[in-house]
Amino acid sequence: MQISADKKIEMLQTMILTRKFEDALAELCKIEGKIPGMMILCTGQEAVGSGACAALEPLDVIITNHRSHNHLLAKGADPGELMAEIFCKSTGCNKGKSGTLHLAVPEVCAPCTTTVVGGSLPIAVGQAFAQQYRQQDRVTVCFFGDGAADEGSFHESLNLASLWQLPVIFVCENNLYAGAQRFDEHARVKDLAQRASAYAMPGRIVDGNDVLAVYQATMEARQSAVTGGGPTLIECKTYRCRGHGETDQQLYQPRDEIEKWQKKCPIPRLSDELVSQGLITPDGLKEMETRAGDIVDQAVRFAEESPYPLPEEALDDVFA
Amino acid sequence: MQISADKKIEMLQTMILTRKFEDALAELCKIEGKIPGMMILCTGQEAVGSGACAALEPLDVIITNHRSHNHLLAKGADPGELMAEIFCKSTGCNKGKSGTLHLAVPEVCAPCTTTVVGGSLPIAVGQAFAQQYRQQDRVTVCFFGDGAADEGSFHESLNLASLWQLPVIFVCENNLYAGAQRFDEHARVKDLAQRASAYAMPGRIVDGNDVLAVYQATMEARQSAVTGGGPTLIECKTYRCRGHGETDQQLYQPRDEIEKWQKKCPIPRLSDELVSQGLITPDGLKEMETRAGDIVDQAVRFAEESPYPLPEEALDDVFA
Amino acid sequence: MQKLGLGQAVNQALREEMRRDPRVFIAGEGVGVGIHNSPMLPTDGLVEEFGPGRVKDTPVSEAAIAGLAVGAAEAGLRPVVEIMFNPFFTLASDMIVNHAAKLRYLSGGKSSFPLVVRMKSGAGFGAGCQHSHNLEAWAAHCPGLKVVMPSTPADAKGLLKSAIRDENPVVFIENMGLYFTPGPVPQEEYLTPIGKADIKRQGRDVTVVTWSSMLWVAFGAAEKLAGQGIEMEIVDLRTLTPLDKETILASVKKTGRLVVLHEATRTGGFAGEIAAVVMEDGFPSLKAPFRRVTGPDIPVPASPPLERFYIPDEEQLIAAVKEIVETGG
Amino acid sequence: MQKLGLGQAVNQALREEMRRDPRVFIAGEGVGVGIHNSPMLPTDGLVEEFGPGRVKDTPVSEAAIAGLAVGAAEAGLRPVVEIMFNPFFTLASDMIVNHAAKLRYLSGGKSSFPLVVRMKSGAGFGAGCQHSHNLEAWAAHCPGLKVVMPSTPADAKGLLKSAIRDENPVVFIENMGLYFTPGPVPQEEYLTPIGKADIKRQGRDVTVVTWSSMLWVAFGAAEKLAGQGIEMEIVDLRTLTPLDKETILASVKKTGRLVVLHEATRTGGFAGEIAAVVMEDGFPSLKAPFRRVTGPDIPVPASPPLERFYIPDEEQLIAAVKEIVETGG
Ligand SMILES: Cc1ncc(C[n+]2csc(CCOP(=O)(O)OP(=O)(O)O)c2C)c(N)n1
Ligand SMILES: Cc1ncc(C[n+]2csc(CCOP(=O)(O)OP(=O)(O)O)c2C)c(N)n1
Ligand SMILES: [Mg+2]
Ligand SMILES: [Mg+2]
Repeated sequence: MQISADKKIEMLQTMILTRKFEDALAELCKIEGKIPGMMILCTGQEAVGSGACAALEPLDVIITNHRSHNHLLAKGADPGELMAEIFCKSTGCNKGKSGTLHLAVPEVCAPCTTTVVGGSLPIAVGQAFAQQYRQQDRVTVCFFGDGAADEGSFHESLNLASLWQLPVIFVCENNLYAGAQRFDEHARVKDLAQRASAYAMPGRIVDGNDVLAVYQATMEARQSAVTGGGPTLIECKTYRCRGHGETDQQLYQPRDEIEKWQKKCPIPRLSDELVSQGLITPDGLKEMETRAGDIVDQAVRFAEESPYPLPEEALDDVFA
Repeated sequence: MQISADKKIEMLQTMILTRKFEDALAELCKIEGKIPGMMILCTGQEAVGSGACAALEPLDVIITNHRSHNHLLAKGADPGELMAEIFCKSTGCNKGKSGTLHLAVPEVCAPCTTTVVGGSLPIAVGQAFAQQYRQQDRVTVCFFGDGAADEGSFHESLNLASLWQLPVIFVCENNLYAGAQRFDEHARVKDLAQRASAYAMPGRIVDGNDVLAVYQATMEARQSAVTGGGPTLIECKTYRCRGHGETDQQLYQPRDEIEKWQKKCPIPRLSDELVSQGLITPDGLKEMETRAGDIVDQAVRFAEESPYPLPEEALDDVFA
Repeated sequence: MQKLGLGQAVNQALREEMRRDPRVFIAGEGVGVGIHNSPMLPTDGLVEEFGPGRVKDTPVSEAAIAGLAVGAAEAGLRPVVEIMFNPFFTLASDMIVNHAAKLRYLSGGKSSFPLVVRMKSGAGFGAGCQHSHNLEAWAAHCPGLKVVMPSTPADAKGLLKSAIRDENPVVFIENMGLYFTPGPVPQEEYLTPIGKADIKRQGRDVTVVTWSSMLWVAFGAAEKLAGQGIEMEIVDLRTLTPLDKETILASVKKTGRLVVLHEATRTGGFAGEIAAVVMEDGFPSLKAPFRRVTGPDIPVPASPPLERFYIPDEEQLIAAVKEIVETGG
Repeated sequence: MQKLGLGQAVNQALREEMRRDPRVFIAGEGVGVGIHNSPMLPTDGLVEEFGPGRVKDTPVSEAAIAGLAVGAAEAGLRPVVEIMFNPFFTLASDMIVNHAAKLRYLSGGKSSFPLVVRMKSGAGFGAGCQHSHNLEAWAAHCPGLKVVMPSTPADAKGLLKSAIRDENPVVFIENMGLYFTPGPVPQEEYLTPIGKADIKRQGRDVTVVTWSSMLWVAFGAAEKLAGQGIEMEIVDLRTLTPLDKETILASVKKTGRLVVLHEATRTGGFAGEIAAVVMEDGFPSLKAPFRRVTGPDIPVPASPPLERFYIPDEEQLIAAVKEIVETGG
């Protein structure tokens, strides 16, 4: 499959934006009282959401999990409203109700984010069922981690999706850790993609640090899904370069393992390629970084300057 | 593997006893007010429990489900106490608290029966963990149906058992139906044994109407389990010749399918073989049947003559 | 007027709503082709009328069934899913409680989850505690859920139709014992409002708040007590949440005495909520101590004498009423 | 006396019991090697002392974790398993409620299930409603379970040791906010009985029944009210089930006024049970209406001002107390 230069540049942009967005958060969250709750970042994994979402149409749906920033930015969520929500401000996309962990952006068809590990899968099945029921040419992408692949909900969801041949793409971000557990400490199977065979579903292994490979696999899965071929499980092999959250000191992650993976960072991997192919100039790249930095600066400023919600607003939005 | 004549005869006996036991129940449950609750029988599936339990040592554990009569008789439960419990009498093995659906017989290491579909699996994992923790040369056999293999608990249990290499044998009784759903209407995978590969666990397919094959597969799985080889998933392909319960008219089961499987009945299959091999005489067989009939008659008499528990006994046994 | 069992009334509600609104679909274990064939059952004949595209038989996968509803509801459909028996609510509860009930709030009001979870409940079938366990108090303790428990076929029809049209997740619990006793049900289209209790019997001496099948125990006791000059007012809650406090408080204001009757086990049951509400806002009306008539704190046993012991009955209710009518000021 | 946070007290209890009884093991997500390294946390250092054979890190599989406990307990071990946060009780609830709590009864008393399920709970961390959701009322509504919620490090140690030695399943809920405030804990071996409430402060004017972290809110309010001549008696429940009715009733008999304070949401919360018990058996003592001070009926929001609005505070308690002290007879 030929991937257009524009598409590649779009993916590079998304990855750079995510990185800048999260680098800012990594600093901001050190400041006492600045950002409530946990801070869960995806540094090094930006290729997964960026590649998968680049393969989607605007009305395709994504359902994501606690490590969601990249997925949501890639789907087109407004960085300012995301940042404000992470700051728990009233201008946040969820008026401060969700905070960093459950960011929901229905405007870009990212209507639910759940931090219950494994929770994204049954919901994605429901979304895909609605797409099939209405005979829409749309798909749902479900993001989840390697740890989530051990939850019962994974099993029930993949079985049902396969049985009904629903247009859902299960994107498993295998970053080699679930909390402090290495992948081989929580599952004996070598590849999670193997689990697809339990449901007679295609399972694919993809280099999760290669955004183009993720894009391509998602495109193919999407094509299959909208032509009645049913769901696909895509295992993206990647690595959690930071701790589970920012307070995690990563004592259980070998230093050399981290360094090895840092060298595989998906961003220079693509940008080097684009530069060497002449698809972007070094100056163009720098400009792209500057622009992303500006967007993030602006988002932070917006979040900082926004007010907190009023206490009584806590009572709103329980019922429709 | 050579199976001794005694072992074969023991298995035949168990199957015949189960059949007589359940044939009696099939009649008794038609009498209004005689037996409370549902009546769930395993006619045609007797080879599974009989073969699996014949491969076990007395201190090995079984955990079973709603279709438990064969498993429990095969493990050595007292037919009279079972029958009395099915009648909900105070002399029943559970004093009338459980009735037919949750028969628990700790005396023969069948300590819990659950009618929550899929509930037997996590509990079996816990039992096997205790066996491993105590370094006992024992195993736990977990019985469940093809329908249970779609519950989340199946997935979590097999993953954990494989991860810790627990001495548990998952015996899936694939009787082609889960309630009114044919197997291919609830799972797209051809063989449930395939699901073992999702956990890097051996998965075996066995003719579930061949008691010797079930015995042999269980022996091998047991051997593997007690020598540190971890769990095995054994899929026994069999058929539910009667309805889900006795009030089920089986409208959804094709008549010819039922008849085809009735011809594969595991009892004549083994008895014919034993007779033709001269391991038992036709008279000996008849005697065996008479003896089983007597045991069942006696069990029914015991149950019929036993009193119901007193109402206030309902308050006992909640807490230890 | 037509006479229907509660299951048939549910069936009629489902049929009418599915005819009216193509977004409504049903899903669950055996909702299409099941192991029981009886016109008294809620989903009887629906697959024949609406086809397997709208009447979805699922695998035995309660979490997926509930998740299906959550996802499809957000996407704009109107799922009505069945969790076969109330104890299996446990298996679906993460999806219902942590997701259906919370995701709207978490979205800041942007997403909604108009879905119905139907469940069968109730003791009396000799099936034991893994099939019979009344857990309405769990759902009623979850902000974001509405909890409906009809006692009559007519209410069941009108309430289920309201539930399907509600923009919020509704847990709809049907007592199986009510499936087999026909009662009058208007043929025509009507909606019974969620959140409104119904005074099923007027009386001056004591207020009995109850719901679901226990209404019929209350009726029996009321008749006997009337013969002894004690007039019971029966408040049929119908909806546990949102709770119709006004109706309860007005009744207690009139009678000065309160008994709550429910089948669920005693400790932590929803009777406590009624007691709290009345003690908070109706204290000056109260002339006598409160009484609860409930299942005892045991799992539901299988054996008939034990199970009968479990289920609250007229004698217990009569005794409780008399105690506070006689001792009360 | 040593000063420990509640997490450290839990840690000491686990250590002592694991040293005493080789049947005790612990299992859960990150109980051995975790993402947080702090001596204030309950499982800190246990894998170093007891090894990975007795301190079992599990996959993210709550049903399997709970089932592990059920099976292993029946087999004679003493499992202490952790379900990381209270909302994830949903995922373990089939195993805990339909199995741990019922299987003994179903066996006619032949099998027992001596296990402990530890859970962290409580709002105040900006983590939102999928991490913060107090569901103690669910467990307390299940016959066969005991429910323990300590408020002080000393109680936590003694109660957890009792829970581990109990022959029955115990749900043990730890408020995370209490991990970081040290309090005195006896160094030596002691057991605090399950099922006994503790009067943490004597007072004549009003009884406040509370548990877990809310005790500290009650203390704060009591001090301020004392300055205004109102003496609060604080009953720290410690155990929700079995409920110590005697202590509650004796206190209400003395004060004539009752307020229940809990962090969980209001409707269907365990305050209702206390109200019911007092209205049943302590009605003649009551001089004034009942008040509840609880979380409002909303999911726990993430934003600090919203979350503070959620958590019951001293001002709310003071207002509730004053209302009934002033208006009461
Ligand atoms: C049901 C549930 N159990 C436990 C947790 C606590 N928890 C949060 S993230 C996490 C690890 C998830 O690992 P993985 O799915 O691999 O995602 P990753 O964090 O690596 O992106 C755990 C255990 C949770 N949020 N939900
Ligand atoms: C959790 C749960 N969901 C639904 C049911 C109702 N139910 C009882 S048996 C059964 C079918 C089980 O099929 P399978 O596992 O294949 O066992 P079989 O009956 O064929 O032996 C169902 C759905 C139940 N008991 N538990
Ligand atoms: Mg991971
Ligand atoms: Mg089956």
